[in-house]
Amino acid sequence: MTSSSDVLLSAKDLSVRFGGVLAVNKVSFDVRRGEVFTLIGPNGAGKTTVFNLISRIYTPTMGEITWHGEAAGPLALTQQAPHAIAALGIARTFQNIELFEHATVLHNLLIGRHTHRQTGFWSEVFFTPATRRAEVAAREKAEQVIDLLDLQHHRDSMVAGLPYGVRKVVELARALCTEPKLLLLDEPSSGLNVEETADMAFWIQDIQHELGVSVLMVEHDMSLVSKVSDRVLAMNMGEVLATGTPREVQADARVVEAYLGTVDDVSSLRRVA
Amino acid sequence: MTDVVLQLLNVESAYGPIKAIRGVSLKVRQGEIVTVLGSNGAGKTTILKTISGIIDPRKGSIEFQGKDITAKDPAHIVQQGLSHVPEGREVFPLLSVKDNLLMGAYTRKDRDGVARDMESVYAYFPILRERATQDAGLLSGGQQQMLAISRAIMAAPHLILLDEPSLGLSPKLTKEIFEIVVRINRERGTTILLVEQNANMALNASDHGYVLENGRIVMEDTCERLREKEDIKEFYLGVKDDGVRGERRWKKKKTWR
Amino acid sequence: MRFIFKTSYDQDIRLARHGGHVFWYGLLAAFLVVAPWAIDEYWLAQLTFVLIYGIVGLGLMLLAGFTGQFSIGHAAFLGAGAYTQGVLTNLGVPFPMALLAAAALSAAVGVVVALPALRVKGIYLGIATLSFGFIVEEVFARWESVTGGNAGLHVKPPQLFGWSLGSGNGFYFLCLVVAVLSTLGILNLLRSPTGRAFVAIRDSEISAQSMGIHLARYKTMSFAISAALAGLGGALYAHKLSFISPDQFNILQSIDLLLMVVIGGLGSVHGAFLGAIFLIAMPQLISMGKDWLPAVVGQAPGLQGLVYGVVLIAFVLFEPLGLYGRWLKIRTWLQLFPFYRKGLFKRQKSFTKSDRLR
Amino acid sequence: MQILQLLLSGIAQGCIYGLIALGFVLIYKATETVSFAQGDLMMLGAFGAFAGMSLFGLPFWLAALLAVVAMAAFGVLLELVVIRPILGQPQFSIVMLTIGIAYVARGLITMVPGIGTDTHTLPVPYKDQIWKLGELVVNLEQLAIIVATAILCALLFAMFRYSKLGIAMQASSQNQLAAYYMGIPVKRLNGLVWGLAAAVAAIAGMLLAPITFVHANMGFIGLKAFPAAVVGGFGSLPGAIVGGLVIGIVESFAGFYLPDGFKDTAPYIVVLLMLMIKPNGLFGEKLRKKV
Amino acid sequence: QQQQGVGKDEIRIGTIQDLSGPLAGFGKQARNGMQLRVDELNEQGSINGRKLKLFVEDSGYDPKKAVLAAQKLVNQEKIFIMAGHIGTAQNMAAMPVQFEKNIVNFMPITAAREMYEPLNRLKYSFAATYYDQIRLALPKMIKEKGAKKVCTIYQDDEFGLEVQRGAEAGLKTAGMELAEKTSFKRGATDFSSQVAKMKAANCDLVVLGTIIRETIGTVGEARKTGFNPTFLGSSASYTDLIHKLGGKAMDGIYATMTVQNPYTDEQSQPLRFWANKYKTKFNEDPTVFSVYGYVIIDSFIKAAQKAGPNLTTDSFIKAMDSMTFEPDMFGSPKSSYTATKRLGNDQSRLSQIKDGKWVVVSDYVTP
Ligand SMILES: Nc1ncnc2c1ncn2[C@@H]1O[C@H](COP(=O)(O)OP(=O)(O)OP(=O)(O)O)[C@@H](O)[C@H]1O
Ligand SMILES: Nc1ncnc2c1ncn2[C@@H]1O[C@H](COP(=O)(O)OP(=O)(O)OP(=O)(O)O)[C@@H](O)[C@H]1O
Ligand SMILES: [Mg+2]
Ligand SMILES: [Mg+2]
Repeated sequence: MTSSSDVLLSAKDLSVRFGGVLAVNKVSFDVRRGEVFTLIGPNGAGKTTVFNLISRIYTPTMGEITWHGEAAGPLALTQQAPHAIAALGIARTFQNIELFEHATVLHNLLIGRHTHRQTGFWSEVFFTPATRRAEVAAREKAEQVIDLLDLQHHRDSMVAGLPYGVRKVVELARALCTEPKLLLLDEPSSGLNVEETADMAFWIQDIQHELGVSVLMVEHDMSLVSKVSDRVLAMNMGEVLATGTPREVQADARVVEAYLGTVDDVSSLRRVA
Repeated sequence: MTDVVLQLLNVESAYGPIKAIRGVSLKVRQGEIVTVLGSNGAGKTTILKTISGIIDPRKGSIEFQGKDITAKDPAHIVQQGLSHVPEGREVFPLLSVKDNLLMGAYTRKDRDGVARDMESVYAYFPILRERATQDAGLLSGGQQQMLAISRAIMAAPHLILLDEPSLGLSPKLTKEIFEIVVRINRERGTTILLVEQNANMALNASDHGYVLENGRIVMEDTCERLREKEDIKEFYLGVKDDGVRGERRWKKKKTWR
Repeated sequence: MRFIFKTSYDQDIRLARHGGHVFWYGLLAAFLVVAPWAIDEYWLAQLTFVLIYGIVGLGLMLLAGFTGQFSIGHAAFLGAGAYTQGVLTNLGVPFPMALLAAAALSAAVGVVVALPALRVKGIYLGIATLSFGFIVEEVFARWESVTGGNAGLHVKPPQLFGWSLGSGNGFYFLCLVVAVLSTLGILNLLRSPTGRAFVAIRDSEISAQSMGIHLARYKTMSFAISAALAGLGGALYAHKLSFISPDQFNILQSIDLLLMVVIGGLGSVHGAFLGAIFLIAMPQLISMGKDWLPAVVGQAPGLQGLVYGVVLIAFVLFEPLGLYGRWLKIRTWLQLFPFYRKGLFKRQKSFTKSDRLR
Repeated sequence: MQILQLLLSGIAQGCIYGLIALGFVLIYKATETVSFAQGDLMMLGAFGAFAGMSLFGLPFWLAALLAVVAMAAFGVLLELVVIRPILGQPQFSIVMLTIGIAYVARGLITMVPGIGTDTHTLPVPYKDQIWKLGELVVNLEQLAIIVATAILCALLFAMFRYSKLGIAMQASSQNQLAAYYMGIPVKRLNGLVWGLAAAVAAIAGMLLAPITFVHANMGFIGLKAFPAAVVGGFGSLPGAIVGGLVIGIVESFAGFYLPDGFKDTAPYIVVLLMLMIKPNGLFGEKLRKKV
Repeated sequence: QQQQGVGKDEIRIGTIQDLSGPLAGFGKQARNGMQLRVDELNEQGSINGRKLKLFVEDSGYDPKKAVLAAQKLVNQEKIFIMAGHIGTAQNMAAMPVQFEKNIVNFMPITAAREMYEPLNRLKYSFAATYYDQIRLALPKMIKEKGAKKVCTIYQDDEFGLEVQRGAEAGLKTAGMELAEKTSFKRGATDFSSQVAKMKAANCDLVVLGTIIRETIGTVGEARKTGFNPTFLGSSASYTDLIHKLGGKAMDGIYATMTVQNPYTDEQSQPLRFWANKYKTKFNEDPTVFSVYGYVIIDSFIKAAQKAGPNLTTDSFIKAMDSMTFEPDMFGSPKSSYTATKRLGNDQSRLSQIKDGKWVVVSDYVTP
């Protein structure tokens, strides 16, 4: 058992229904401080929906999400406004990439600094020295993230013209700029090749160990999952199939049946000469 | 040679001042599966977009089934029997799944054939049948990907361009997709040009492969031989869990330049 | 071609990026200061109008170009400012106070408009603002005890420290000062978190929200600032025309304002003023050109509307980025000279996606 | 009795709004642009029929048919010349284009010597005829509008719901790129849509002519059709009709029972209320992006 | 100092018309009328050796454009006088520009009281205001028809309000009050609820603060629903379009007028001659606005002649302030100006549509 002070975010009996589809059904899990917790599951299992529930894009039909990141004690996330989530220290990336297309990479990262804004409206209008200092500070922070994720080349490029893989990284960078306590990553490696996926793995490890950020991740690439996750939760049709270490979950027969299949055997693809 | 379905000669495309592909030439023969590998931003998507007329090339020519289709209207090119599964799904978000599939068959006149193909894609992806009346925009990422692939199948084309079909699909489904691709190729003789990050699957399923770097083709061979090359192993195949790279953070320089 | 090596973050933040900027804007400032003596009265009057409409355009630009919220009822804010100014001035309120009140009241009206606007987008927002415009116009016409109703309202010339600013030069400088201050304010805002929040909302509401941006607050703020600037412009407009009536703030005025920012170039501060120049100069150019045409065409009523429409269409077709976009191209061309490549500005094929899902 | 008569004239007026709103919705559904030129296309259509009847002395039905065909051709041409070149640019550009087209149409008509600046009547065969149902007076001109609106609405509805063409139109408005990938001739369909919209506008113009007369500014009535379309939900054809009726009836009753000034602002007040209660209108689907 | 706009052999007259806005039709007719008289003068002679030159600007009925147009005419074209500027708000906005340069606002085409009130030495106005027209005509109509309940429907703008106020003032003299008043917005096409309201109030005389389409719309709707009171309009509804467009249903309505509509088959020979001359020149039938334009220039010519060879603003004002214009072929009444009376006359006649044509039915109505 884990002591409750270890838990950063806990979901209890989460359910949400869209018309006839029960997208998430009584899902409970805890994300502990400092861990990488991964959701896996077949397509349409409800993984993204869980993210959307946490970031308050949807409201659960039933269940609770509790946030333990505040010194003041646990907080019911379901009571929070959507824009308040980031301020609590929960940042996310999107499965389909939702960047600010008509802005540069740097600009995107600076928007990520929004929750740390200290200047008031009028001091911005007059651009007081304090505002100037705050701006410089924001840029410094953004540059740190740029350095961490090797985005120097793209700093001043418009997002609209970036290749898919780079955008994925920019999204991660933007989320990091909010200095989160919990980072939600929706399929961080999709669209990346093996080499880039390896980079992503290192970054996630750095984020976990050096920045001390907990990560909740949805991912299909099992090599990445096993490399970085501390614990894995497998879902299917909105319900929890199994929880445990990556190895345990991958060994679960039901997970293999619903999700993994016989991946390693590629002989079926080969053409018989 | 008459059995060349698609031929690119010295094609060069750019986004404004940025050249994305430079002098790409490639050939796809009848009944083949050809794959294009390449890292991020290499220009794979750009090649496919140039073929289907979404981007007009600056230089070079593209021939499909012996006809010049360079810079033609995309709708016209598709009508020649070429179908493109785009990067990023691109479903019609406010149409039902079924209408999306019907739009896939827009260029076809044979109602029976369309109905039959509809049944077969439903058989490939039963979830689509389940969600036939739901708006496609509300499907999960992977479900939309299935829809996008099915839509291309519905067109019953001679040539399918597949841009990262496994994007966002579960491991099991990824393999199934490749099995379906191979099946379509074998059963219907459909020629396929495949762009894929999952090089392991792609190299196993394909006959011929090209490697693209920075907009240039740097290697071309049969897949069997490509699979054996050191660089390919290092950069694209990676192999299981800890991979070739293992805990090594630095990258090896590619040797084909 | 100019390359700038940045050595400090501050360099990124500064308004004038390099010496060239300082030089050219200095030149512009110098011209604007000596203008009353350099150009004749008629052109000065035009320039005054350009400044007034530039201020209004600045507001609409912030709303439409940067926050992505289109208003087809902006004349209502212009009117609110104009009437506030008119009524207060006639009551003897000192000019600066009246001006501030005009801006404040318009901002308040802006906040009210933002209420329905928070929940709707795209065409729905357009129609909501349009409706609001109609209702406000009706209020101007019906609230006779204050606005003088349809009979209109005379506005006394502005007085500043016992010094009448009603005449050409004084009033011109007044407009110039207000315009310069508003522009600086907006530029400052745009390089600070508030401005970035606006741009974020324009590009993706969902991710703006997930970055912690309070959509309702920033949209309301955008409406309020935009309305306040329109109100300022309206106040000056009231003095310039010295007579205001409800039908000056009708839908056609609103459409004119929208056209102004579009033709100027959505999403650029320059665009607001370039658009204003266009809006004011166009009718003059047309009436000058008239004499060159055969009488059947030149003297025919409706010519003005026709030319206006044709020019608008031509702009959208050939320069969707507006006057500012054209200027950028010319500048790049000059900088690259003689290395300009032909395909540089060739338009890409591009494809639209549903705006309904944003 | 009084109430019935008010209701009746509200319905009749509402159908006018609905008929124009139908044109908006048609364009919107198929291209996702809002056409500010619809009112002026209507004006051109009415002038077309007027020209046919007065200048060439054609009988009404022939002139009407010719006007519709001519306007359809004009719509196709318009698409070809001004809209196609910027197809794919942000929708807002096309909205601006339609404003430009509206100016040009109005300007051109005004320039026609001896005709453009004047107001004309369209001598339709059913002009000024009325039916009396007891004390109720039914205007034949208005009845024609009601009937035509119903038929047009049904036809367009069927097209969008059931025909491949109609679905393809919607598809290309939702995702042009994907439409191209599917081999949908987006440009040709777009031309068709504008042709269709112009034809609908011409029909509306001719039906309206007996009531509003034919003049260069008759298109401004379109401004009241916007609220109608929004109340109904902008993407819905039946919504356009229902929205039109709501606006028409509210206007009629507001004019009678409320103080002066409310009749003209009532539609706009209704719209604002509607947007606060039901932001997507009566029939508009609630859309939300799935991320 | 040299007088602006008066050269050795020319006098520059400026006018601002609506050539692209809602009143483009009227604007064009007024311009043509002015041009006709200018050309006549230039062909036949001169004013003390000076020819006339007319500068026309388009305001599109937009006060902002009117200001700019006035700026242009006054400061760029250096006009001597502004004549026949159309529109109330447009005049209000343009006048300060003119007055700053001592330019007379001569007979603007708008019947608003502000065109001569408050008194300004640079303002001259010529036609009876809508207010006066109705104020004087209404009591007479009430007496003639024995009306018990008077209602009004008016356009919701300054023009309509003037009519409505005129009606109220007229009723006051008859010791009555408006039984019902309804309004509509410019450009309205549906008058059913207004008519229903007036019908419900049992009105037997309706004062029309309407222009053309609204007049026809209102009267037509009333006739259809079996509501047949006496209709009385102002000179704004006195145009041939009413019967041309409205057809038989318009028969019987009354309107006040200051000049007669110049039918090309007119009884009076000079008027018929004039109308045909206009038609030949501009290829369209003249209207009352053509007459306004013509009369304005005609009056200017007379006053300028009188001012003598040394034409300046002051000498022109001096001449105007003792001018009397005799009734002309258009049937306008005698009018006169002094230093304090800047409205030529406040009288109008009544006419009625009979068999699809306006017919004069009364002499000038005097209080
Ligand atoms: N807003 C919605 N309306 C209706 N159905 C929805 C909505 N959002 C999600 N769904 C449905 O809920 C189910 C779960 O979707 P979700 O996006 O969470 O899947 P996922 O696990 O992220 O799958 P993938 O790996 O393919 O992204 C899907 O069947 C989807 O169709
Ligand atoms: N719309 C655009 N505007 C400007 N540059 C672009 C645009 N799209 C792509 N590029 C550039 O073209 C190059 C090739 O991009 P492309 O999308 O073809 O790469 P890719 O090989 O498909 O990459 P990925 O694996 O990430 O999908 C990249 O360097 C990218 O920056
Ligand atoms: Mg998902
Ligand atoms: Mg790609």
